[in-house]
Amino acid sequence: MTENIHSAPQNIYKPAIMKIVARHDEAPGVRTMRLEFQDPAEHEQFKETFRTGMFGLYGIYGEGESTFCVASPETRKEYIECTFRQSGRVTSALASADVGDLVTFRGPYGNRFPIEDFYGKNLLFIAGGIALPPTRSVIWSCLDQREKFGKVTIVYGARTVADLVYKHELEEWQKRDDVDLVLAVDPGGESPDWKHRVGFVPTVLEEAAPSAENCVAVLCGPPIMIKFTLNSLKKLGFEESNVYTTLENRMKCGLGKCGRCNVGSVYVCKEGPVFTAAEVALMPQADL
Amino acid sequence: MTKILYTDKLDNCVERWRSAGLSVIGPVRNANITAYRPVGSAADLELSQILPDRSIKELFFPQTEPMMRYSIKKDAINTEECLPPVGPRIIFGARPCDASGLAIDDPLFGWDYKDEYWFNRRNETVIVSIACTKSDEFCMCTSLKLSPDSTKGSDVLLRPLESGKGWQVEELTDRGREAFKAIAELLTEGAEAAAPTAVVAEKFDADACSEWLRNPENFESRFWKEISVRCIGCGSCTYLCPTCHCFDIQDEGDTFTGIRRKNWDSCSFALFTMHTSGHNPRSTQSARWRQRIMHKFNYFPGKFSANSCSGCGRCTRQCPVDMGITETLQEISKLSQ
Amino acid sequence: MSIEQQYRTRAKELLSSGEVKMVIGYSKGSTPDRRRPAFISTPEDVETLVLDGACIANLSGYLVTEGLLSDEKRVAVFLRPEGIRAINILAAEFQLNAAQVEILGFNTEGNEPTALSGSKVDDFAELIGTLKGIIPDTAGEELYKKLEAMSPQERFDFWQSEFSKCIKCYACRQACPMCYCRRCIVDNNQPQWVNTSSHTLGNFEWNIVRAFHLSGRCVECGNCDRACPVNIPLRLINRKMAGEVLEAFDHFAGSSQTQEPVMASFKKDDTETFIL
Amino acid sequence: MSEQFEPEIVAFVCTYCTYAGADLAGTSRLKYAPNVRIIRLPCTGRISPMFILKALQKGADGVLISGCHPGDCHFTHGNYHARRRWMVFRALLNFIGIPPERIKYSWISAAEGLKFADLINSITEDIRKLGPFEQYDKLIAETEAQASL
Repeated sequence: MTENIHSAPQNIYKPAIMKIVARHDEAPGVRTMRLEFQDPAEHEQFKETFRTGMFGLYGIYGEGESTFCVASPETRKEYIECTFRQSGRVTSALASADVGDLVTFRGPYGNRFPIEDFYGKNLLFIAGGIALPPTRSVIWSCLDQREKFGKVTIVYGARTVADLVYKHELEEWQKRDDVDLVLAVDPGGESPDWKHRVGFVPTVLEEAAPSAENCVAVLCGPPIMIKFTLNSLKKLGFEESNVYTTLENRMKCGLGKCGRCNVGSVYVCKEGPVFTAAEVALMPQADL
Repeated sequence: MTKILYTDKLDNCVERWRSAGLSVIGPVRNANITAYRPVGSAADLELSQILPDRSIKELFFPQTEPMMRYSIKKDAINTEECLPPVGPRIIFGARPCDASGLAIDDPLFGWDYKDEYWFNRRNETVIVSIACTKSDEFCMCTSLKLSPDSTKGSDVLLRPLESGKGWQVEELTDRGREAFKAIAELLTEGAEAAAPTAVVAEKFDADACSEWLRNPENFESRFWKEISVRCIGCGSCTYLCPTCHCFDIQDEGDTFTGIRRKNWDSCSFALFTMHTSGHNPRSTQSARWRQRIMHKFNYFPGKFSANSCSGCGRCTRQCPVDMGITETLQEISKLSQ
Repeated sequence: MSIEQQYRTRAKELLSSGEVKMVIGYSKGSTPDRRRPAFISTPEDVETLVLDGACIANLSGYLVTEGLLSDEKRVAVFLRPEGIRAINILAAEFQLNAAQVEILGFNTEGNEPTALSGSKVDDFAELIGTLKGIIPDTAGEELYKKLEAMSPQERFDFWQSEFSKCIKCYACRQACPMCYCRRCIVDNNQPQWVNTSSHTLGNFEWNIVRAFHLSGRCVECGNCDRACPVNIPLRLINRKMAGEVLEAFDHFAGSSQTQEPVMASFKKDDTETFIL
Repeated sequence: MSEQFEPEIVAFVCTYCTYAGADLAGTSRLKYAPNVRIIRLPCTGRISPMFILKALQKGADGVLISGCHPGDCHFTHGNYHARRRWMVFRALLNFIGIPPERIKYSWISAAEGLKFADLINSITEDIRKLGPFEQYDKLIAETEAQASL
């Protein structure tokens, strides 16, 4: 070895300890937790680095770590909120943790939504099911500085009425005059008193037909939804470079080392998770 | 005139190094397998094998290592880091391919975030490589712009003498010079000729392969299915590879105390990329083999400017179904013509 | 005509007539003494098939490749007697329909392959019957006897030194035709019965579980043993278990395609001398 | 005076027979060695060999597996299947080098409270004679230690 490589002073794998200060059930099996840092220095570091779109590794010692986005906006850095579906070993353990319990957190990692670039533009948010949390981080980051943006449209769909997450916030957005919220559930998922639309997100989006003029779209959802919604956006006249999305891959380190999140040459954990549709189009589609 | 280390002085060298506080590591044969292991004396060293069965990476990136210990009490979680034991060591008798494998992985482990578990060991280790005078049909360093006497990653390179009685010493780094100071008086100045290095035929054109791999059209080529049809999806190629660096993080223990570990993991396992939802981005063995080749010869060089392969050939040597990088790249070479 | 040529001709006929969609056999490997699995689906490629004393891998595991037999078409495969037994087990465990498998049976004595007559698994029933109780090959016999004579503690020490080499690459599992589970017990993490880490304790657990799951199912083809990159003598454990099952339950794995799996069946008068 | 070694024994028992038998021993006020921790399972057929391995790994000195007599299984033949499994597993452990004497098997019906108490006493004595199970200690120590290289 010709040059001496000095180690960083801090162990990159050591997580911060967080306390659960609130938790809330969003939908069957889906829960939101609000976490607070226990170490002020770590909190300071988080405040300095966190921007909307970044993700973290949430964990319970003894079970492991699990990757999901930070669902709270960059305008509210006093805490971290995350929303997850209980599906595996770690998320089951997280789901059984109560207010006051301690969990671990590593992050924030990855890149971010370039919100400054959105100033003065109309915003279109499209999300499906459990993919609202990453979108929500951007939505609030923008709504907290509402004056800097043009028209805001949110299109959100889920399989059934019960599967809609952030129901309180949906109500809040519904009431605001400066937000255009379009809600939909898949056919068959509506309840008798459902007053909103019934249909799949791409169809609902085409019906709502937001203008592509001076507009940026943020699109999050399962791969199949993304695929069809992108077609709809194209029909509406959106440029691929104006459509942002986040990729969620399996990760263990979040630091660009463990090698499992790669899509083509892209390390999702370091170069992502936020990509424009144009960037995603360049990746090998089969590996997505 | 060059410095020469005679074989009969080797035992003394090991002793000197050990008394200077270095732990001495070298190829050792035990229970039907040769691996880099600590040695007590020169007699433990097995230097005649073409290369050890297991790669050198496990000295820096062990198959399983504790990262931290946790203990959980009612209202506190205590994390105790288990950074690797810091202590100087010298690896005697590494093969140039193994040594260069380490240098290839340095940028990956140091990319923005520095992995202390890797670098603490790297910074404490002197690597003394011995140029190869023997090779087998699986060796392919020359196809990767390396050679049986390449210096990449080594602190000292030894070239076997024609007489077989010792080695010419080529000190390459300060670290190497420092380690050889301790044995300076055991070295002899001489003009004895070095034995010719092994002839390793060039098996494929790595540049042409990389170019073929970079062409997006070839990503969906039928070639990938055909070349990997017999792959059984075990991890032996990746685990024996000196440059494969993928890992898993696993917790072992109970609700109150336990250990978080860093374990080898392999891109050839189906579960490697499996999402909780059941969606698997690389759901077929051919997609996983394609990822391995693409990663080594397209993605990795794109980011870290070197192929993630040092040509040791262990993947092919040990493959249960006789697959490996050599064959795949040979086929790609043919396709790219 | 050499047996190799004879089987090439047969493979060609099978493919040309459309009787099988694929022939799984052996072709030349990367060195003169290596053979590699070959998947032939056109009559022209049949010439690349090789059959000689170096063809020892059990190819039956490829038959349970996802989707291979789901189109109801037939596949021909080169098999030694162990491989034929493996087909019986896979059929008995409902992993494949034996009628879809055309067997190109052969055996290797010394360096020369000999043909086994028959094409369906049932054609080989008599042959398999004669193999019962016979150790298919004598590799490691000496070590096996030595191990049997040891005290438990000595055996433990032996296996400790062997398993400490294990790197958990799962080549033994992947190479085994009987390890067809979509999700292996080590891949389940709720609960995590087997530590995924490859420290010696985790390696012990893994190898015990592997051997247990193969008890009464292993045909001793030696695929695991040959696949192991760190040379753990895995076949010794499997041989022990095969012997145990034969002795205790008179069960010779893979005798027929209707044979009940030994761990999924019982006799009311099974031995129970050890039960208090 | 050196203290007598008190073995820790884990008992995996079926709920219909042995557990009821243990209950009977209790309600009959029979005294037996307090070294056994009972884990109740629906049937001996549910007792995976993994349970035994885990118990040994977590520090048990002995393991007892017990269920209904042949023919008495609540699920008609769970114990027949279990019997085959134990037979094979015993041989496997023996070949790997874990002494089979540390793992005991028994049939105890709901009516055999006395047999349960006697059995617990006798296996506790047996295991006490064998001493603590230390074979795994070195392995466990290895998992706790720093990676040795």
